Amino acid sequence: MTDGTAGTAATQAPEENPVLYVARPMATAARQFVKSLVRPSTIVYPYERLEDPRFRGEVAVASGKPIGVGAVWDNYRGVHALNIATCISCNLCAFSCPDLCIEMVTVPGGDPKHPKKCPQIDYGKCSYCGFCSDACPEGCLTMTTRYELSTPKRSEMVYSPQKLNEVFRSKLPMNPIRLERPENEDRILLDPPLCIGCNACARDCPTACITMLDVPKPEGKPGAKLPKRIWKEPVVNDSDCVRCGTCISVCPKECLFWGSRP
Amino acid sequence: MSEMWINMGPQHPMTHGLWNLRVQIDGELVRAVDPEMGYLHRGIEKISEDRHYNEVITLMDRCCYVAGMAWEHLYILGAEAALQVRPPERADYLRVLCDEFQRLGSHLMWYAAFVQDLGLMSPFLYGMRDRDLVLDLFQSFTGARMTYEYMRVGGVRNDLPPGFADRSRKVLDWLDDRFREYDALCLGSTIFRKRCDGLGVLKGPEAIAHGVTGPMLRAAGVKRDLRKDRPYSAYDRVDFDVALADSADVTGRYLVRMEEMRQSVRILRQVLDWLDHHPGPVVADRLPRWLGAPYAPVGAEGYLLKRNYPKGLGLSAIEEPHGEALSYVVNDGGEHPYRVKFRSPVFANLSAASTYLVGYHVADIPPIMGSVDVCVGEVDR
Amino acid sequence: MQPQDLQRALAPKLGERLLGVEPFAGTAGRVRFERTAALETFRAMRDDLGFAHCAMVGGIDWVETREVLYVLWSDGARQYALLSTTVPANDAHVETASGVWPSANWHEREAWEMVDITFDHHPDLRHLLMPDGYAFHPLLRSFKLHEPEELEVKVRHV
Amino acid sequence: MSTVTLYSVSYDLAHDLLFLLGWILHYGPAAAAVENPNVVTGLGVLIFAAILLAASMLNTIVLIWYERKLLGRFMDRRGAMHVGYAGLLQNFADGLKLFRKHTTQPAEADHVGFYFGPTAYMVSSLVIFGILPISTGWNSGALPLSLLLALVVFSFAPLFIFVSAWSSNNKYSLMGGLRSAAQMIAYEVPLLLAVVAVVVVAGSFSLTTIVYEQQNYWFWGPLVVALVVFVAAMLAEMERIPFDLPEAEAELVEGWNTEYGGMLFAFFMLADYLRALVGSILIVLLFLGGWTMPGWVPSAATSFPLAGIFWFMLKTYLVFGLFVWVRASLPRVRTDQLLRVGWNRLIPLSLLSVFLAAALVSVRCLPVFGCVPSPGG
Repeated sequence: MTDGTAGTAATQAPEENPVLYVARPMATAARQFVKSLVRPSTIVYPYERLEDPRFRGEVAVASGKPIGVGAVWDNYRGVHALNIATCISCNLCAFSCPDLCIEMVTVPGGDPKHPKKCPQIDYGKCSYCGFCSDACPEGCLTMTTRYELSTPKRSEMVYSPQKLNEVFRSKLPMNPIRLERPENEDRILLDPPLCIGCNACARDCPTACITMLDVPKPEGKPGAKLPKRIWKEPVVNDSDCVRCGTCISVCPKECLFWGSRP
Repeated sequence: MSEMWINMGPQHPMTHGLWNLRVQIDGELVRAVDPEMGYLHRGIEKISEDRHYNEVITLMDRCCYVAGMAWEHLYILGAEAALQVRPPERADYLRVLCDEFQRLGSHLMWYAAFVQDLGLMSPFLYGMRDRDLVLDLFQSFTGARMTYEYMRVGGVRNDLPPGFADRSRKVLDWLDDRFREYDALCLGSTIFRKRCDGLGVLKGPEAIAHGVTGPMLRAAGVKRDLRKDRPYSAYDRVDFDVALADSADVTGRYLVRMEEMRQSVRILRQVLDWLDHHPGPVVADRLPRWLGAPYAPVGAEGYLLKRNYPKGLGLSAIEEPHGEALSYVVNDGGEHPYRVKFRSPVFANLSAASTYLVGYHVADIPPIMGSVDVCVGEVDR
Repeated sequence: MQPQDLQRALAPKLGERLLGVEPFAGTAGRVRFERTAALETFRAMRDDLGFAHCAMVGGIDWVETREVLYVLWSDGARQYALLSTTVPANDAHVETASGVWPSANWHEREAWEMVDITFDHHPDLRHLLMPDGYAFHPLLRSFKLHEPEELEVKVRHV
Repeated sequence: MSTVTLYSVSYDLAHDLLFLLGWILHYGPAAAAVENPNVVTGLGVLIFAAILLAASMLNTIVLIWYERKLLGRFMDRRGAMHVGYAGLLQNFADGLKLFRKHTTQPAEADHVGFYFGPTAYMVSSLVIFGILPISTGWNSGALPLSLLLALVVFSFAPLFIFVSAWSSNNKYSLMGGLRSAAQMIAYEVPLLLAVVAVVVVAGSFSLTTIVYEQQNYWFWGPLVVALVVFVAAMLAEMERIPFDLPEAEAELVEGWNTEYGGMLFAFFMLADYLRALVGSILIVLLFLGGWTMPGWVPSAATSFPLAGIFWFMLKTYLVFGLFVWVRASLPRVRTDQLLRVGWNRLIPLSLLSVFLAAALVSVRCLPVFGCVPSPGG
């Protein structure tokens, strides 16, 4: 079956040694025993933690194991931290959640007509994939190094925005990775014949990047015959747009859509 | 004692997972076996149909709990083939890095479980201890120890953190030393050799007919390694050898896996050197919007937009730590894959169980199944 | 190996029942055949073309029809080849490949229970992943994961 | 010469207690009854047994701790470390937990056998401690045939294991029980033959005599073949790796104690370690000089109070440490290999050791230590 031996590493078991018999494994185990008499490789978890500063550089224990060799804890995907102050309620985290564990709930501080909504995370469902913090356009939802969330109650697994905000204030190391946006991202496009100029998109846009501009009075639209109607159409400022799609979902006439046209 | 059936599983130390091996025994001899799967069936293929292309990645990590990164790679290659996306070169190398670290992690886990099956106690801890270093490294650049969610359609999530290469090299040096220790503990022990030589023999032609792949096949002397035969990502640009053994038994599989770990270390050194000198983007810059992150889910007050994405069927095959893994992703132009199907190497290796278990002792079942390296997560999916 | 090679080797044996060989990225080609010619195709692929390893048998549910997809590997050519045959949904059965490749056994069991394609003369067509007596075929498109609010999807092409 | 022995201490204690009771009872007929010499002897024996029980159980539990700590270091970890200093009380806590647990019995298990097996196993293992002499004052070993008696009681175990395995209505248990029976029967023979070599040289079946015979030289030197056979057979009798087939957890889950939980499981666990302790003690008694020390050891090291017990336990724990070392580094053998080693290798070797011993005695020469008059000759 083997065609040629190029690029192959044929392995062969060594001959059994009738003299040493079991001496080699016993000697190996004894060597390990002597090495770990000073300090075994175990990190005694509740008392020592891998994220302790002492493990940030490598601690070579007597057995030689480079403990802490991978401990860059800034990247860790643990409990989320939410900065409520900078949250723009764009829904992107909830949209991007594969497990549907994020729910947008009202927090105090918004104006009564358009209440401010921030993510509430159910850690009973969360898979810590980090898609939400990747999607967050403002960087207000990040992940921290906190990983201990055991609780006796299921209801305590649901972290309200305020609780997530407390995590933010606790100044844990946070995941610094912010994904760059792709260059030719799709944009919000308008189908002008369908637009009725209702202002819903501009009203609900979380970044206020939609402005309603006056356009000449079109023909053949409902209400076109009314004398005092001022016709407006939305114009999206692409550099501010975070591509959350809120405008598309609130548009009553389905005249906004994703597109890649310049 | 006449012949009787015993159930090895679903809760049994031999299974290393959740499955049931029904064994017909005559005294201590195995007469027939019948593996029963499905205890861990989570319907990953079905759930994938309801998920966004990138969101399937979260399932892939849970597909095989010892080789999550390899399965991410497998799926991503299939999805990229279906969607016609090319990752940048640095992402290719990063994927090879992930794959090979995952192979190290998986084989170390295999080593730990395998020696435990033989009753060796200390090496089990040694294997787990050394695997932990690999997990440490994974955690330092993906942010998680087992559920990485690192690869994306069109690249990988993020670049390596500073200092990663040095730390990895330290771990690789450490592992190089450990492999000698492993060999002393296993091959140097006469009891080990007496237990494993000539055990679970599965010769080449029979192995091919039964679809057995991976280290089991290479231990039978068949040189088939998709990394060489059908190079994906950057495997055509790194130098390594295919580990082979000709004894086709448990010792042969041990030797092949050990040699594969050494080759992985060799590949990793090359990849780390390359990555040091070739900075660059890690995600394809011309990604379609729907692969980014957000979209309006079903059930939300929104409209799904059906678009004319390139339709097609993407086939991908990688050499997973356990063997040949295949997947196809059918893309019908929607936001979700139309159909995702995975071929798990362990699935096929287990389906051939009667060829290498019958005729041996009951006490031989754990080492033989240990040498198969069962990961039930990917069998049941 | 090229698609033409497959065509040349298979056409004399299958004749009309070979529906075509199309190129497929990363493989030797994708062979479409009539299901009545299944066994001849399998034998020809294994014996004449050297595809000794049947890597996967999978089913795709295209609602009206179902497609059975075989992925084969040849150690000589170091290439994959795809075989696919389409069967109508109301009469979904095809000859088993497990007589030619024993490795197809479990894959066909899975395809049967997941996508409801019956494999004739299969030695052991039992449930594999689902419990015995499970009445549904989960990977059919008609099997919904969650039935709720069937949102009307507004289709719009750009 | 009146030496203070463990039994004399217990007897004096019983005597004092009962005479105190008699004094309280004020010399009536009741007082006469409690001061009856038979009652005093009976209570003395009871106290003696209680001390033995406490000592053996304490030692067993410390032995488990010792193994856990040793294994921990062999495996590059720490072992028990939370309860008590360095986890010393961990096993007491475990025992307490097991004591509190409900014992479940599988459906259709044989009730009598299910409970009789572990209990008898435990009791038979404890009985041996009444026979073994630990030091000079521990005159429980004064029986002329104490070695024989100890080995007889030691070899009861397979029966009880088999009873408990069969009665627990589990295929794994049954296989474990069968393996256990086959293994113990196979290894009983070389074990006894190795002992015969010692008996031939020492000329006595009394453990105390055997130890005293080793005052000049320990038997491990001249009888090294017998020692090797004895250690190997003892490993099998104790069911420890590499010969722990009856409870091979990889294939038989836990073998014959699969179905046991709670206190019955604790019985098995304790009895296993009791037997391990007995095995180590026997090796020390038969080959390593018991509580005696070689002549070159300064007398200060052997003359402090309880020095005999101290050296004896030190040797015992070192021997057990050897077993732990073996456990940490070797895999398990297979049933057929085990039996082949037992019948084909160990029995010839043990016969050889008997012949060697006989030759040594008959030429009255112990080559290792030069020619000295053979004891018992």
